[in-house]
Amino acid sequence: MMLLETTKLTRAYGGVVAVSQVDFQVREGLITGLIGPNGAGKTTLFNNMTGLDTPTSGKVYFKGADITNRSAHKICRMGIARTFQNIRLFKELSVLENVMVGLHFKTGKSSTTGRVMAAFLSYLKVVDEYELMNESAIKWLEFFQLESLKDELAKNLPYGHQRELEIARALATDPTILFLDEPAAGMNPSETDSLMKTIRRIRDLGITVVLIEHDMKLVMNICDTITVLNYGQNIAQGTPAEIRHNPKVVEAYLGKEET
Amino acid sequence: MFNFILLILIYTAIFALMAIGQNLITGYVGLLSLTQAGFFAIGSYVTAILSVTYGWNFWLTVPMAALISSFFGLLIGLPTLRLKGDYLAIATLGFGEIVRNILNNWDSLTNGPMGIQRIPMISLFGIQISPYKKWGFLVLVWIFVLVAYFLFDRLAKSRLGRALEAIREDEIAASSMGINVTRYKVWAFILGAAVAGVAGSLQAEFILSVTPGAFTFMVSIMVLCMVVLGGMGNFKAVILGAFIIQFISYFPQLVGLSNVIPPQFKQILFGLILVVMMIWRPQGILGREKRSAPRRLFRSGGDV
Amino acid sequence: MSKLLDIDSISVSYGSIKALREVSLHVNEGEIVCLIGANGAGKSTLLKAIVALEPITHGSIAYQGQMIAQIDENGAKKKFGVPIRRSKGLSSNLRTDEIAGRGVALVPEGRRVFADMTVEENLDMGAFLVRDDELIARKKEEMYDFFPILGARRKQKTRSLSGGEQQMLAIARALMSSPRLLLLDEPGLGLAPLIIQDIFEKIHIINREDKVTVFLVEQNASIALKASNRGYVMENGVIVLSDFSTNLLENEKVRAAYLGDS
Amino acid sequence: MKKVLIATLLILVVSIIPIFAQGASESSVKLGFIGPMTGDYGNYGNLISKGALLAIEQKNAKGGIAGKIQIELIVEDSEGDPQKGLAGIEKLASSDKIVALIGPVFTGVAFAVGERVQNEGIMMVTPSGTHKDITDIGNYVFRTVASDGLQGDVSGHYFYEKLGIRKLGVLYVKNDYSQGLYEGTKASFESRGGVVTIAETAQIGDKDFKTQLTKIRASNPDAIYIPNYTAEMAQILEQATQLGIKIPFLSSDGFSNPEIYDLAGDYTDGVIYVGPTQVKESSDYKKFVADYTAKWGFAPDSFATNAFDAANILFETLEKVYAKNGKFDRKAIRDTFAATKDFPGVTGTVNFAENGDLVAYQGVYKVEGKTPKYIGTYTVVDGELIEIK
Amino acid sequence: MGSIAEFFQHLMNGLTLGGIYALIALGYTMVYGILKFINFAHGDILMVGSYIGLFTFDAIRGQTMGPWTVIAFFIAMLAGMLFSAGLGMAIERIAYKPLRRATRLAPLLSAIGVSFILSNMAAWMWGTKSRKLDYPFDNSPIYLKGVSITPHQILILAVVIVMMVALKLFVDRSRIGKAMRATSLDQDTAKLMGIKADKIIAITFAIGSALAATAGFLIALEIKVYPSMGTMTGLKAFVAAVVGGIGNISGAMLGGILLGLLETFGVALLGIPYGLRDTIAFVALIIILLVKPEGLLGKAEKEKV
Repeated sequence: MMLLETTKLTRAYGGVVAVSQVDFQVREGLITGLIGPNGAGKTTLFNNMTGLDTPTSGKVYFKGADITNRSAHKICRMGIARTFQNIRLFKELSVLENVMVGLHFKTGKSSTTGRVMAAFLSYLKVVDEYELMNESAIKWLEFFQLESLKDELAKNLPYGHQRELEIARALATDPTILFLDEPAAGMNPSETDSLMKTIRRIRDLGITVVLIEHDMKLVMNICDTITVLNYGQNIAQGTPAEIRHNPKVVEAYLGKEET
Repeated sequence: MFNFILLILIYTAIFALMAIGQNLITGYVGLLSLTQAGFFAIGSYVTAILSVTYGWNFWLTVPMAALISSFFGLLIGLPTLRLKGDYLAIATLGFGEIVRNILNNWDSLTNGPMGIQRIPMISLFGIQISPYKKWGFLVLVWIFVLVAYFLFDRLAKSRLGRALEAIREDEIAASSMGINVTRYKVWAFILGAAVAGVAGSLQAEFILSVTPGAFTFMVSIMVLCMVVLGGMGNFKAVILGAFIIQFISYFPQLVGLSNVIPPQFKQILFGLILVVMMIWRPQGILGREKRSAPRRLFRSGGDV
Repeated sequence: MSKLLDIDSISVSYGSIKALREVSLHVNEGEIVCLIGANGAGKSTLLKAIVALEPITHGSIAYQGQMIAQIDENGAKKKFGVPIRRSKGLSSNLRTDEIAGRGVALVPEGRRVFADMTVEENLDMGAFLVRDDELIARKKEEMYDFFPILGARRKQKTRSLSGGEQQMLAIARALMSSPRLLLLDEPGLGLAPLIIQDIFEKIHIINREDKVTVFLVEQNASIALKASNRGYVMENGVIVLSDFSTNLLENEKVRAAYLGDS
Repeated sequence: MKKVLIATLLILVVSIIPIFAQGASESSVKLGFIGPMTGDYGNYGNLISKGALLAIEQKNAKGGIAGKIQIELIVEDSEGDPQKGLAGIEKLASSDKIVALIGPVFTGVAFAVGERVQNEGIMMVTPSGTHKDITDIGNYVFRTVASDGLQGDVSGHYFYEKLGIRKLGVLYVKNDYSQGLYEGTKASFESRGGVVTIAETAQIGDKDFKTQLTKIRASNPDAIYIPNYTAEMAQILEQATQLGIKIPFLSSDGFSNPEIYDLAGDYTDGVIYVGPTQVKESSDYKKFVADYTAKWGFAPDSFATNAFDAANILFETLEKVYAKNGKFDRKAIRDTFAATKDFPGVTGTVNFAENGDLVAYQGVYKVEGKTPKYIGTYTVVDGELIEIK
Repeated sequence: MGSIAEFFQHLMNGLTLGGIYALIALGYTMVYGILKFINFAHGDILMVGSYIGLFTFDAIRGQTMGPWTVIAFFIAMLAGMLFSAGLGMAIERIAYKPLRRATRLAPLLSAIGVSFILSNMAAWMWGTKSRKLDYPFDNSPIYLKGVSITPHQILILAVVIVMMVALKLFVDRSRIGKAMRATSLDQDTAKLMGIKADKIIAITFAIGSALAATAGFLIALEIKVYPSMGTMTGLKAFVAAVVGGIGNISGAMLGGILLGLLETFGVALLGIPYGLRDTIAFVALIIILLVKPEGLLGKAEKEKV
């Protein structure tokens, strides 16, 4: 059984079909790449799997359960975390706090009401909670060697670190599966290299990684399996080697070779 | 003279309570709500009606005022939270006006435009805390403010407060972190409403009468100004904001020039402050509070 | 051939992020020059900087031999020792509309046609600076001839147009002002290959017959390089390669940049 | 940031200093006034305060109290809000140390302020707070305006008995003044056997009454009673004419403000209203109107006239108290004021009832063109309408 | 009096009221369309325009009523419009332009500040007294089968229709009008066309403010002129603009007329107490925002992730 899969997932905005009848599979423990030219529907597919968008038709299954119309926070709580193409950090919060937000629903009482009451009534608990969260948040920051920046506001971080922080925040939700939307965008080659290592380390933690990426070097190097989208359709699937020599993929990227 | 300053300080406290609620809604969650006047009115009338018509003790009416206001907070919160920015502002402003209209027209309950007079004074352990003895009342209202400040500040420093800030910064990212955005927003509304309701109770007890005319949307705007002027997302700052705005309101009287300065002066000054602040210091006088780790209340040698 | 556009080591930052780092390039009169690179490399930012939609933090841009944007060594201008927050750079820098007035037309990424306006109104907007009604009418007819599909839909709201049609409209709209320099940002984005080919053919005609200099940004390297005389390759806000397009097409590095071959 | 804080504090400190600089000197005595000076009803406060101011200027011109003590009026803006009104009285009492208060103008504020003056032991006299319960607050609360209890009584009886109206339509504004008059009039009108066919309401500040008027017309009353403020009444009359309503209009003391003739033009013709009595063609009254108009550039309304009388009664009180005690004792002022007997005011002879109410009669007027013609003076005793000759 | 006549009387009253709301809503909607914020001071610009119109009219009308009075009336209206247009531009330049890139809260609060300043300056300079603007014509009603229609009602409806048609033509056909639409749709792209966006925004403010002054001057005939005349009317007009679909000229018209009819018929036929009339507007607002937040004629926008 696949950890996560979509069946005939379609998302249309008015007349424009962004994702069309896509079957997409994520196998547990692997790094899955999702590539395709700009506008191919990759991010739309991500959004439909993480509850930020609802498909026009088709289904999304996670560990065999249908999660098609679930709201984003519920999907997150089931163990699906994600980052965003155009970094969505909580800019006015500190680095540490960003990660703590990721730890939010893992700590203390599970219902919102309970949490409000707890905060109101039990002052000691607030501190206990804070210390508990602080500890695990620092652990995640150390994972990215960001702990020295923990009190900086997120908006003041250099770009590369912002990307990393976003991943750290997602990891703090303790996911089974992590979606990364263009994690290397805007990074220089050395940053990309370290990102590659980081992604491998994340996999080694037992977390399944799915990533959208344009940087082919990164994709080809670390992905175990790659799915290619073009015009909202799944045009190819396979190992990096297979994908690299798939004529449909070459055409999609470089344009049709005229003969 | 001191009596007059005491009176301003009492008003400051009543508005500071509302500003604390507004700060949670606007400063933390980033919702532009203009409905504090409505909750303020509800709180006032709950205390007035319960104590005059049904002979309740003030101390019983306060939790009722908080409860009923928060119920309306929930009621207005649920549908309007889908709205963004200016739309939310207008819808909530509309809600405040609806409350006032209903109070003015529901004669059998609220005595319509006549309002309710002769509200019994507060008594605590047999001691009467009357609005005529300003020191006593002042201490009472500021105790309320301190308690509210303490509770809300604590709340804001808990991870709930962090979640609220996350919602303000980026709703989509927050929901992707497992935060139930809608429910938290509603909670912010409920808490903001509750504290405004308590402010209403105190107002009723200080004025000893309630009339619908005192709860126009100007009250909401004043409260919002206090939050903006002091600094959003900073509970100390909004209390300072309440203080400054109240002092501006009574500036001509304070300087003893109410016969010389045209009565419109304070309103014009008020408008000018808004415009100038927005252009030069939109973050308010104190700005957003730098968040720090919550401190333990009782630790050997530690202070509170 | 004279340099129509001369960009000298410009930088652009978004907050703490450096989108462009001291980029220099030039476009000669009459050329088609392309800038290729991966998504997020900074290509669109460069085009926006040329038309002053993004303020530059370093360097200068000259058009027709005249400075249209320039930053001195001190960077931001100060007043009474306090940086002015309104605009960085010197006040002599031209505004977007002034640059448009000098004959630079940008076809923005994602078309950005005025969705609530009809095709004809969009073209009218393109000719906003043209005061001669007859000329506008003539230009419009030319555009309808050139892009017959637009002629057929001239009274339709543009939101009902397909992506390819919108792209054509965006190009036609830019051409209405009879520009000397046409900047195109990802004209092939999200379009079917046949339509992309059609659009690039049109670009060619515009260049050849109307003597419009073209500078285009494209991530579809193959088609962009085939359509252009010269090309630049950008990576992470830096120009890493520049050569004649025919040479770049053969360059292994280009293939590597796109498909991760190494 | 610190600078901003310091600057703010400095401003506050500087602003407070003059308060302490104010010393109470024996060469002057201060009276307070509270009324709406800004906002929708700013005009009322303006008009009424000018009545008191005129009295003070005239008195000061004659040397003031005992020929040497000048009188000062401190005007505080209530914005029509009890909270602001309370701040006003607090400041007047503690900082200005006023000896008596004229006002507040509106009933809502009068209730809040009344409780406070009663407690502080400062007498207040409202020239315009008509709600019948105001004077019940305590023995320090007086008024120089008829309570709407009386006005409503006279109105209801007069409409039924003298005008022969059996079916009455009403359009009143949802505020304390207007609703109070409506309720009083309705009670007495119905006690005689009349029927209120329809009672439509409006909001303060409304400008469009066509909907209500159309409904009232449909209920087919003999007359329409509009106990309102001038601005609203002007609207109502004008719009009624536009709707072609020919039913006679009846009104209240709000109609005594001559502003109505500016605002409503010819539409006032034929309106009958119950308002304050005026000593017919009294020379004092004419002089007052002339002085007031010459001084301020606009004519006084009946409330301004009441304020003028209130001020003058206060002067007489102050003279007596000063002559007796050599100082202005608040309690003595209250007692002396209450004992006022047959004061010759411009509104007629003034006496106060036990509870502080004005012992008053109601005048009935009929407007011809733009001029109110006095018809008679009435009062109600034991449910019977009595004409005072 | 038959109930049919009563119905038509209410209809006529509602239409007039709605026409006024529509006229004010037009200005709101134009400003919102281009800058995406509520110009809270719109109602106060209306008030200032009415005062200027009133002063002009009183100064030039002469003693006797005649054809000149009508001409003087329109000259005064024009004076009010011009003054308001200038005022609107000045306000935009001083209080809103520096806030273009600020948070959404900033311009809204700045606008509230401006509203305070304007209404209180007016009260200070011109007094709190209501002033009457005399009809430049005989306003005796015309009766049509028991329904009375006044020349003023006809004037209002005529001006509203003329203004709306003129505005629609201007925005749809003229060069500047199209530039306004382009700027409101996409400011950056508009600049690429050589449009001076700042200038267009200033012009939009000028036109919106002039429309407000027109509305103010027309209603001044009926409701008098006083410093706070714009506040509630302005708010309700905003509600009308939102109901119709903000940023949309036809929407503002539709919303205004609908609100006018709703208020009139809500009270007259549905038996809602008149005191709750304002409630009708705000309830309508909340309902429309929940059911169709983009308004009746507006188009939905979706946030991009």
